[in-house]
Amino acid sequence: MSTQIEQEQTEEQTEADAEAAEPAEQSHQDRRLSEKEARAEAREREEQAREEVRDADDTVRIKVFRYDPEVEGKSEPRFDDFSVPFFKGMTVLDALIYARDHYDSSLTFRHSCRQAVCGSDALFVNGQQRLGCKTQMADLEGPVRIEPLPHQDVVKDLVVDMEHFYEQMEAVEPYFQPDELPEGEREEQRQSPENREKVKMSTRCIWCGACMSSCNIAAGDNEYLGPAAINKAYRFAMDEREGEIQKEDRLEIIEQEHGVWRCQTQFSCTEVCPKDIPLTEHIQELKREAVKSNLKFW
Amino acid sequence: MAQHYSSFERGGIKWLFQRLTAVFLVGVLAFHFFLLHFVNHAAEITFAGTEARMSQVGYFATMWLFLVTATFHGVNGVYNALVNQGLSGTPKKAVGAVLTLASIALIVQGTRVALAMTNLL
Amino acid sequence: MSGTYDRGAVEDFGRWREFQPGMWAWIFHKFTGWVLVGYLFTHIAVLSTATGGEVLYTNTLQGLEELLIVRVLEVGLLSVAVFHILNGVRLLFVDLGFGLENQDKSFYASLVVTAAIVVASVPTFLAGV
Amino acid sequence: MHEHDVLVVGAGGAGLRAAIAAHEEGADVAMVTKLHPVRSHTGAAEGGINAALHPEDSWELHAYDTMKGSDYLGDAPAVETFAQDAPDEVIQLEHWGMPFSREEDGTVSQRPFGGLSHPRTTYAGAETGHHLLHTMYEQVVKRGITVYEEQQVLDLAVTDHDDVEDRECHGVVAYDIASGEIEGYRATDGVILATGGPGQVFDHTTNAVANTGDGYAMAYRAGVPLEDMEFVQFHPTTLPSTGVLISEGVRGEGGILYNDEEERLMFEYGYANNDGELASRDVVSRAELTEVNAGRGIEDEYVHLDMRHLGEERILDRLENILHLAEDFEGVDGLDEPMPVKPGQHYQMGGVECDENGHTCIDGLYAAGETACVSLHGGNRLGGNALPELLVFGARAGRHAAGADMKEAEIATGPSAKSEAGEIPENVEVGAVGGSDESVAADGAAVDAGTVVESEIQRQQERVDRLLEDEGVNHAQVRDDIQQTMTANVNVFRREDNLVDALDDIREARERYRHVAASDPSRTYNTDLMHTMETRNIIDIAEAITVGALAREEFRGAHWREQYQERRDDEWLKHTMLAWNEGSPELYYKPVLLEGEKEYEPKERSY
Ligand SMILES: Cc1cc2nc3c(=O)[nH]c(=O)nc-3n(C[C@H](O)[C@H](O)[C@H](O)COP(=O)(O)OP(=O)(O)OC[C@H]3O[C@@H](n4cnc5c(N)ncnc54)[C@H](O)[C@@H]3O)c2cc1C
Ligand code: HEM
Ligand code: SF4
Ligand code: F3S
Ligand code: FES
Repeated sequence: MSTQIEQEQTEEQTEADAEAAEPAEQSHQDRRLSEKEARAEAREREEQAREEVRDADDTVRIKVFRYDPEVEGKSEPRFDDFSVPFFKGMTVLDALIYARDHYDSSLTFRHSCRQAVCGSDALFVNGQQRLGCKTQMADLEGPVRIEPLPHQDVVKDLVVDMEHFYEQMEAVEPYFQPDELPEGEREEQRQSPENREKVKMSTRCIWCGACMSSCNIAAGDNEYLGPAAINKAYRFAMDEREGEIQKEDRLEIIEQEHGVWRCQTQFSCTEVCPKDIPLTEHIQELKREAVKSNLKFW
Repeated sequence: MAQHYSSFERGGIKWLFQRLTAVFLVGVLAFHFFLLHFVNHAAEITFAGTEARMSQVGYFATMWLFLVTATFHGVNGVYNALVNQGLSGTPKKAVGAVLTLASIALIVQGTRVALAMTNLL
Repeated sequence: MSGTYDRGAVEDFGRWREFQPGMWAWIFHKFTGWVLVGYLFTHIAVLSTATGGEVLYTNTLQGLEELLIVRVLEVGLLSVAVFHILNGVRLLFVDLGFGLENQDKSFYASLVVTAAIVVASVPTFLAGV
Repeated sequence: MHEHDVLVVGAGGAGLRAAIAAHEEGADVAMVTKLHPVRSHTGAAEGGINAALHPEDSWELHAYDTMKGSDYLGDAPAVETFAQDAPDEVIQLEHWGMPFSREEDGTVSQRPFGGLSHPRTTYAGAETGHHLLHTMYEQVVKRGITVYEEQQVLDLAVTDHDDVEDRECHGVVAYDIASGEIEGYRATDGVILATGGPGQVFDHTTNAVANTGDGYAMAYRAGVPLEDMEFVQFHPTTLPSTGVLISEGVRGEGGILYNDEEERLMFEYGYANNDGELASRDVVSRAELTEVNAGRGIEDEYVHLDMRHLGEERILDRLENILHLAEDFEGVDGLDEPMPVKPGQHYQMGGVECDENGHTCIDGLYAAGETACVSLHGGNRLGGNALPELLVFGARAGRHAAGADMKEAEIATGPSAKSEAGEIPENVEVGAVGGSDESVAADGAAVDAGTVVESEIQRQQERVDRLLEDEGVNHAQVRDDIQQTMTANVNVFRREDNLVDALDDIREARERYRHVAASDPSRTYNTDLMHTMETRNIIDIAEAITVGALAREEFRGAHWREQYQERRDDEWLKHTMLAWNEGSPELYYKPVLLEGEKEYEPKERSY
């Protein structure tokens, strides 16, 4: 079932290797035992998986992108197929975990919270950027193609390099900088419920990078801040607690050459955002704000 | 990301003009098409008709503005499209210069053609 | 640095892009915009060759208009212009923040209306070749 | 080797707060974290942050509620410090831009929460933790604090003095996930462990996959005792298929629990006649399981949580994300039908023993957040008390590590605080088996700080090389076995024979773990290897929890024992302590401090 690269060696070879590189604490005997146990166990797991697939009322197939520059046999990108027993409520992430734990433990992907808050598992599933943990298998047409996010350097399998995305996020001074703070001890800054409502959606971003990956412009222009970073700027620019002076500074940042003007209102960012943030709307509003503030200085 | 703070090019005004010219163009282009293809069937256009129209100051001014705005709108659009595709540095400057020159040439030539069509000179 | 950011060896590995309405609209708008500038330049150029006098002007234009190919191209130009106008108006609304939720529908509407207008004007354009 | 004044391990709420505090004291701080900071599980917290902000409210009331909630197993100095500092911390957060939900007049909203005598839970929609995490990460970015992300800390570099209290912590050793290199980090002033909860010890949990309790295990093996580990909170409202949590906020706003006969179970069967659904979590969890065991559960598994009567507008306003959670993870529309819920592992009250300043008994080693046990939550944590804990004790640990002038701690730590010896029953076997990688602390008599770190790097390098090169058992099965046995035997209801069974299973898992190896040979982003190393920690923690559960012969807080259906204050007003003791764990007790500025007389905990 597993299409993992062939690792099996002949008995003799393994033993010879074992002898050559025997670690001090472990006796030869021990080692042979554990290797034997390992092989038996691996067989058992696959057998179990096969049985589960056989017994399941329903199974799903996933085609997963594989690539590891470091491992021979995986350095050429390819797709692997896995059959996974289906249960109601199964997500793409569940299917990946099953494949990893039963067929091929080298299958690599980021994940943590399983509840769409950590933003680790944005993937390219059946041609669209989605969070693995938030996408029901039942909603997809099989076999489900799972690939790493496009337009980012692939590190291994489904893991991409997020560094560029983080840089863009941090380029917009993504931190609160109020013009002034209240004097009194333990006194909060006031914010109207309406204003909180206004920034609410923009504060929901989980830094998953799906939007950036879906944007054609970001793909063509490395320096484009991208929808997530602009949305971050929106979150602060529209927060009435920061004050007018700071807002001008923020508008200058997003107005720079690779800022809001780059956006061509393609809406794909908005379509894919798992947190339903109206990204295009926020970008457009910032464009208008920027124009307004420029006209003010005329 | 120092580069983000240093290279300020206020794209805002050009962006605004792109939209303002678009608004203007909606009207004029529709008018133009309608007049020259539906009201006056294109095949029947003659110099006399053109001259008659062009000699009205209002019409002439509109057409000339049409030329200028369309040039700005079109050329600026092309420039933006190229920049969006990642054009930068020297090539970008070069393209900018070429496009500006082309626009000027177009407007100058267009003006001359337009004037030739009038009986004003 | 982002400017020289390298997207790595497998950037384009078998990954097709699934376009969404907004992307198609962008592509079409771009394409039609370019055709229109192209036409603007040609248009002025053609008119320039015809500034030599009344007869030349009329002959040039009428001569061109007699060619079927020119008529067909004109229909093409019309469709391109109409789409660009309609989608342009759609974009203007998007810029003003109106109807963002229906951006996909308005794009489809632009397409349909363009098609309708073009079909309706074909007789006028091709008449009398 | 990287070198900084203060190293913070973990970048969840506690880690971030600690780093900011240390930075404000002028220290050169760096964070070393397994996940990028914004991926930390603090982001999953929904409900809110407790702090006595209202003029009619007071820290004393908050302290009293917390102590009562803890079932009198909290230490008064911790509880009081907490209640006093929490309001400042919340206002601080507000000043950092946290988007709290607001009242009409623009002030921060507060809502009622289980076990609180006053509505003092501040919140930001139903995504409080997300906003707290992001707001603080933003401040870290603002201050330019160094963050080493995707670095899995494998162990601490601690000297190997015989007496644990003589030991010093000089840094940590981490596995660079992206490159596969082993990296040494040296801390001149202190290491703060803030690695979050150990939810992965159980198979039905609200915790993230990364919450493998690494910090507990590392500190434990370095010699710091684990305190009150048997106190595990099970949240009464988690979705049955994934463990995703439905916030207490739903019940706070008026959500109702029904059994399959559509009876309002909290009242019908007298589980909590005063507070009903808002009773403490352990009470509600037991009520649900009792219903299910009595055959009144739905599909013999769960009960229903209904919020439809609150009306669409209120739900959309305050509980919108609950709707998404129920829809995305359970396929249920909360506006239309009741949501299925059942108890799931949620929070670890016990943890790495430390004092009010986060300091452990090892010099230079601190703990903060869920990993730590200052003994604030005692036998049971109140909802909304963990997030302020991250802030209050995170900040204190950060300041103390950076050398700020602070009041001496009142809570005693380390083996010297022992008041009474405990005994691990003879019919169970615990602790290290065989050689493999069980050794603790640095080898030899290395006392020079650099050498301590170096030798730890060496050890970890060998371990990683072996796991990569050898062929061996896949860790996933071992982990799975632990999770199954913990959920089956060390759950909400605890019986002696089950606990012994669990320890037997854990023993077996330990044996098998000796033969594990990673089958992915790659040095790049090898999650197989990472998880294999985490499983080791899971085993240690599972054992500590179960030993504690077996030792504590009473029913207190979240800890329920079939044979002992009462809280036994005369004998059990003490903390269960478990020290690794070089592989042969030692159980002992230390007294609870019920006297601080105020005195807390144990009362019956009735809701
Ligand atoms: C679903 C849910 C809802 C909750 N709701 C509330 C609530 O409403 N109110 C409340 O007060 N409390 C709530 N809690 C509890 C509270 O959120 C947690 O106790 C708290 O967030 C833990 O924070 P932390 O900083 O200790 O750990 P985490 O946020 O879990 O952070 C752990 C950090 O440690 C790092 N790490 C882990 N292992 C290693 C390693 N080996 N090496 C390096 N780094 C490592 C991780 O990368 C991460 O950055 C909730 C908890 C859950 C699970
Ligand atoms: C008649 C009404 C017109 C309207 C409403 C209109 C509207 C627009 C708008 C809004 C844009 C900006 C798109 C963006 O930046 O997101 C645009 C781009 C453009 N327009 Fe027009 N336009 C009109 C006429 C014309 C004409 C007559 C020409 C030709 C001269 C033209 C050529 C272009 C070009 C080349 C672009 C750039 C396309 C690209 O992005 O590549 N437009 N138009
Ligand atoms: S804006 Fe949406 S898609 Fe983009 S990073 Fe944030 S959550 Fe992800
Ligand atoms: S996809 Fe890109 S072009 Fe704009 S609307 Fe979104 S950023
Ligand atoms: S696993 Fe956290 S967002 Fe999917």
